[in-house]
Amino acid sequence: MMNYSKRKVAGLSLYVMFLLVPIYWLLNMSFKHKEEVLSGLTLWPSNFTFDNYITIFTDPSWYMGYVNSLIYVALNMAITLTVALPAAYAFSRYKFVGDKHLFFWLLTNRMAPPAVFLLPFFQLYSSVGLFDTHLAVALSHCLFSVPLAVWILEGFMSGVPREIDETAFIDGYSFQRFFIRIFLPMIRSGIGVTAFFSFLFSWVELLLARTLTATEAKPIGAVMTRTISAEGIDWGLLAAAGVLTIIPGILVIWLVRNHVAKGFALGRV
Amino acid sequence: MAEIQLKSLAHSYEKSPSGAHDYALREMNHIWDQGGAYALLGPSGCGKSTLLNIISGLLTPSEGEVLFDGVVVNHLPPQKRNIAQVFQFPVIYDSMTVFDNLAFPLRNMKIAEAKVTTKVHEIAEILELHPVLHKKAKNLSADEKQKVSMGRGLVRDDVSAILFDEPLTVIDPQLKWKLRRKLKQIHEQFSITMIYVTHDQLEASTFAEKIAVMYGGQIVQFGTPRELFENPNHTFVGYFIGSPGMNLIEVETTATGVRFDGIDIELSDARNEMLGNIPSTNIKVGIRPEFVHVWNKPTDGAYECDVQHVEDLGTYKILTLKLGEKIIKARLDEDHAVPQQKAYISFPEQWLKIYVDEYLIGEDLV
Amino acid sequence: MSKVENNKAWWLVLPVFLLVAFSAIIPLMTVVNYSVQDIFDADHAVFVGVEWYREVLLNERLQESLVRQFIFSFTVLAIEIPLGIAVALMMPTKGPMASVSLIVVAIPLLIPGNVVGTIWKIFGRADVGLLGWGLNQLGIDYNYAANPLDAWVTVVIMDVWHWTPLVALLCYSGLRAIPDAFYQAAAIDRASKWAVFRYIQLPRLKSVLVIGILLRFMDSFMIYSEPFVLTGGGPGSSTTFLSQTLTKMAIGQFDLGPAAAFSLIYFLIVLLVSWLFFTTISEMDKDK
Amino acid sequence: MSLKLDNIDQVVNGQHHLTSVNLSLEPGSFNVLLGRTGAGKTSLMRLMAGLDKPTTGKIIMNGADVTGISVQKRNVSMVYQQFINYSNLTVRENIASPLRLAKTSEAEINKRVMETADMLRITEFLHRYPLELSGGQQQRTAMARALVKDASLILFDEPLVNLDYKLREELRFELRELFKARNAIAVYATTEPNEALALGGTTTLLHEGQVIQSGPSAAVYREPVDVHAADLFSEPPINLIPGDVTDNEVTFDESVHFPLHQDLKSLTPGGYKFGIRPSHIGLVPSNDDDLEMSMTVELAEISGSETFLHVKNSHFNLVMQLSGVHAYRSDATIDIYLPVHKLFVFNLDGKMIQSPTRLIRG
Repeated sequence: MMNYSKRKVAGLSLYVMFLLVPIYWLLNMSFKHKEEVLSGLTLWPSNFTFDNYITIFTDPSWYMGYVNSLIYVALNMAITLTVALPAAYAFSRYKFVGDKHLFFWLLTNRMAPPAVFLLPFFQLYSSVGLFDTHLAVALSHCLFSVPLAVWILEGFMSGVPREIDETAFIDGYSFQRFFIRIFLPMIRSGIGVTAFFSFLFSWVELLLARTLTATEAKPIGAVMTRTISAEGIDWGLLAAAGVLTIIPGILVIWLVRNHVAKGFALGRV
Repeated sequence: MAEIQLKSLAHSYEKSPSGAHDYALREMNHIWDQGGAYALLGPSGCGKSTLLNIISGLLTPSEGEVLFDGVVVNHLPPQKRNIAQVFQFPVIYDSMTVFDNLAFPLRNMKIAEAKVTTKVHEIAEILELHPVLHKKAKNLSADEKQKVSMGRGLVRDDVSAILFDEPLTVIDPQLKWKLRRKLKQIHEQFSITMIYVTHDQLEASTFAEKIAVMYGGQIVQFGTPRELFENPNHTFVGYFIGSPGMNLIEVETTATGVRFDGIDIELSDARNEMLGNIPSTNIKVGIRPEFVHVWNKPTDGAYECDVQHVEDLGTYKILTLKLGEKIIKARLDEDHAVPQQKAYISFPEQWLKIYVDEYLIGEDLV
Repeated sequence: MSKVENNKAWWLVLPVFLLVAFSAIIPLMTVVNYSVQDIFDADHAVFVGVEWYREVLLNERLQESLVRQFIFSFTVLAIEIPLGIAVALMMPTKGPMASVSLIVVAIPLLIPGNVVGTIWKIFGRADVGLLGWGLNQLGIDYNYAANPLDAWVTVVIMDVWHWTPLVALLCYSGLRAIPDAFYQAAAIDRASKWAVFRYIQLPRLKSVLVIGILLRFMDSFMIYSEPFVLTGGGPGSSTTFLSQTLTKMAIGQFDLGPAAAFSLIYFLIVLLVSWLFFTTISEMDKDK
Repeated sequence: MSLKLDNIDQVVNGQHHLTSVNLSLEPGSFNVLLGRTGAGKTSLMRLMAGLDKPTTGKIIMNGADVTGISVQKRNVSMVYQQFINYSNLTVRENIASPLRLAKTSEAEINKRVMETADMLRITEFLHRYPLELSGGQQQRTAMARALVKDASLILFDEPLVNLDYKLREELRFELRELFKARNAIAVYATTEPNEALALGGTTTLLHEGQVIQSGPSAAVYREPVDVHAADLFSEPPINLIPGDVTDNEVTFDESVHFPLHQDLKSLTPGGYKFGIRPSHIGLVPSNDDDLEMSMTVELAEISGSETFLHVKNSHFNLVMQLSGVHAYRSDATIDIYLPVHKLFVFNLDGKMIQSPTRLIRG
């Protein structure tokens, strides 16, 4: 029998393979010519090519999909953090009329299926002239990212003793200066994880993003359907497009890697 | 039942320690008798936690041996050592009731449920945990939680030593003395070796029959609370025990005794002779503030000094005096008249200790 | 220390309140409005009471899709939660491998749903996908596009692939937060590996698991892109879940009234299940 | 500068945290607030700092009403029980931060930071971050930040509780020295009578949100106004024994009798509470008329240089404070001697009638 830690390593390796093999396959596919894809199965590209990537990077209707997605995701993260930080501070530090109800109500919004809001959002944003803008998608995603952000940040902020705030005020800090110079750095794990979650849910969501846009702010997810044409699917191109959507995610994980272990406990363990 | 022995034990966290400063524990030999109540006392960073972890088996010493009843246990994990440990912060199984917490070690040993029940009730009785026996452990107060973690050690018949790691840290000040009394009672009732680690002299001296004072990775004295007070074996013990600690003055030897800042202190011939044979120049004399004699007016054999400060602590007063360039503290009883500006002090020779290279010498000569 | 009473704090939560009110209350009111009216055009609408609700509740296609949704959500939870815990237990806590394994495990989380669909669509095909090809080589007749069971299994595996990392990361942080003293005490009490898991690790993971289960329940209940990209909800309607049914109804057929009634019922189900789950968990903590 | 609290009431959620507090603090004075946990010490300090507003009453600084003035404008500093530092700033920046906010010149900041760090002996840690330091060093950092800016009011809320006792002893001593040269008002909250005595200055006793006594520490200690004051300002707590006085005899708890001696002659017959300090009870008689009692030892607590003996008999529990180290087994039987000339006498409402140092004139 293997010892305990060897079994762990073996188990984890199996799981990592389960995670990575499909991604490898996508990568493999993305470096193949159309002909090679159709001619049968090969474990690695026999005729390595960047053509699929070149197609994407030279065609604005392709690469603008990425740009659009990144813009609304960034907007969403910015709006989410801007509004959620002060709100979470209020919830963690003060009692006020209706605080508990408000907090609970915020969380229930996170439970709403995006499909429910599809039509009303479409009408709402059309009526205020925001249809097919990045802002519309970002705002609609806020409905899901803000409640979670407030909740996560509140947990982290409650972990910082209130005496820190008071000491700062006694030292002469104004509220704004204290908040930015002292408080935010102290909860940076929380901010990292909140940003991570905002990115995650906005980046992976397609239903609302597709419905609220037409051409100007069309997300990459919607652009990818272009690979399906009368002659069938261009697998190589589709795979390359897919690979490119994974890269921003890996960058985000890289940025928050030091906060993940602490941050994912969400300040509540 | 265990006698715990340390044989040439030393520990370094470095892979290849290059000198004394790389050791968390310096080489030591020590014996704790079976059934005794002991304390390991020292400031943070003195190595007492390292030593505790080595005894409990959480850490394997890099050099030397730990013996339980003469058997080397260096490589035995905690579960094979028949010990129990109470940690600084209460460690309880949150999701279980108090009863299940106490029963847990017994059930792990596959003991019959009927026996488990009797045993748990017996221990709960002693620890006064009966009223909360069926409550969830997470809902208890800190002192109850500590009792539960102690109880998990006491239920086992095979436990021969209980180790306490600053167990009263999180207990309300008003409840501390009750728990101290409980600990003492338990020690008197069970014949279990108990080792209590703390930085607090009150806790150590109240609990233990003998205290090992640790400093810089070494046990600098092992003695009863009274010995630590009256005969500190090392300057650190003098400083650390007592409030305020011992007055320690660097001196040089003369023909008739010792001298500092132009002030001569005469010593017995025997002591002078002894000092004459010592090559070291690191010589200190020490006297506890309690033993300094204080007069209001010039007295034979007393040194004149300036009164710098009088601290009135109600039941006694602490005088801060300046003798030569040195600060001397003296303790006066409540009824003792307080000298103004000038005080006259003397050092009774029986209470004047001599330290060479920080260690006490020549006690037999007084 | 207790919180200070201060109603000025409302100024701090006001932006959130306005933003969420704008994105939630106004649309929800529209939905409620639609759900009780029959709308012909912009100026003509008739109040129809609970008519749409009755129609939706009696609609067999929706009922089937609801049952399918529940089976799906419970299946993925039943796999993802234990698997996530297991992965968290296996992940190294120290050394350079700790952060490498963290990053690798997190990767699937950040891949858009439709790309996940794409990955598995390619991976599972018999002609160009390693999985489909491999299974067929082994003599298993696997074809997600034609066989409902295969499609169903693929969607489940896809969701497990995509979201188990979330549970694993939550649990990993939870495990890291357990002080060493607990493990030491357990060793002294001679607890078995299983007892350590059952009485130390699991109870301490409770709060993160509650979050994990809630998030996974809500999000699996809203699944849309993955099955849509894989088979478009087919074959037949074997992988058509609530979101897709609703989308089809609202945007595809423009049945505003029934779609609105359906939306509200949908929302209420999520709320109700989450609330039930949460109350049960909180009850468990109390002394009898 | 002087500070005056004028008839302060603080009510939070219907609970009285402070009731009619009147207090006047002199410039350059060191004031100890002594009281149990929950007595209102922290509430009072928060009002002085300007962190909270009193429900009614006025806070007057230098003759000016500052009741509603925000904390930023008050020139106060505060040190808490927890080690509160800005964990994202180095020790140097922590200490410099109040000066930077006051727009002090860089040269002046450097000078003052060095001076203060020197005083608190943390110069070698200036480039480190607070969380890398030991508890004592963290608290020194917090103190340095409070002391660096020349505040006119410095508040210490049990700053030493979380430290080792030797460190506590040292810091207490340093603190007293630091304030000798200052003209600021220092307010120091503690639950420990010995700390109040060691710090000197004046002591204000707080009990359930009310000031029960205030004055020079040693005087308050010797002349407690009532049972609460005596109990608060005694560690271990003062022993209280119910007793009856007749024309010629005192009876303790219906069990011990002794003749009414000269000091107690002026007491009118009736019920009283008698107090005796733990340090006054002895193992050997100090006077011919000492009461001899046979007691059972419950626990001997030893603090290195003294022993607290908890003893009891079937009628009452007593605590004795003995100097030196005395080991006793629990359940040992010993004879103790209670000097009847050192009794405090309280009436049944708890008011002090006489103390050993201040006899009532009959």
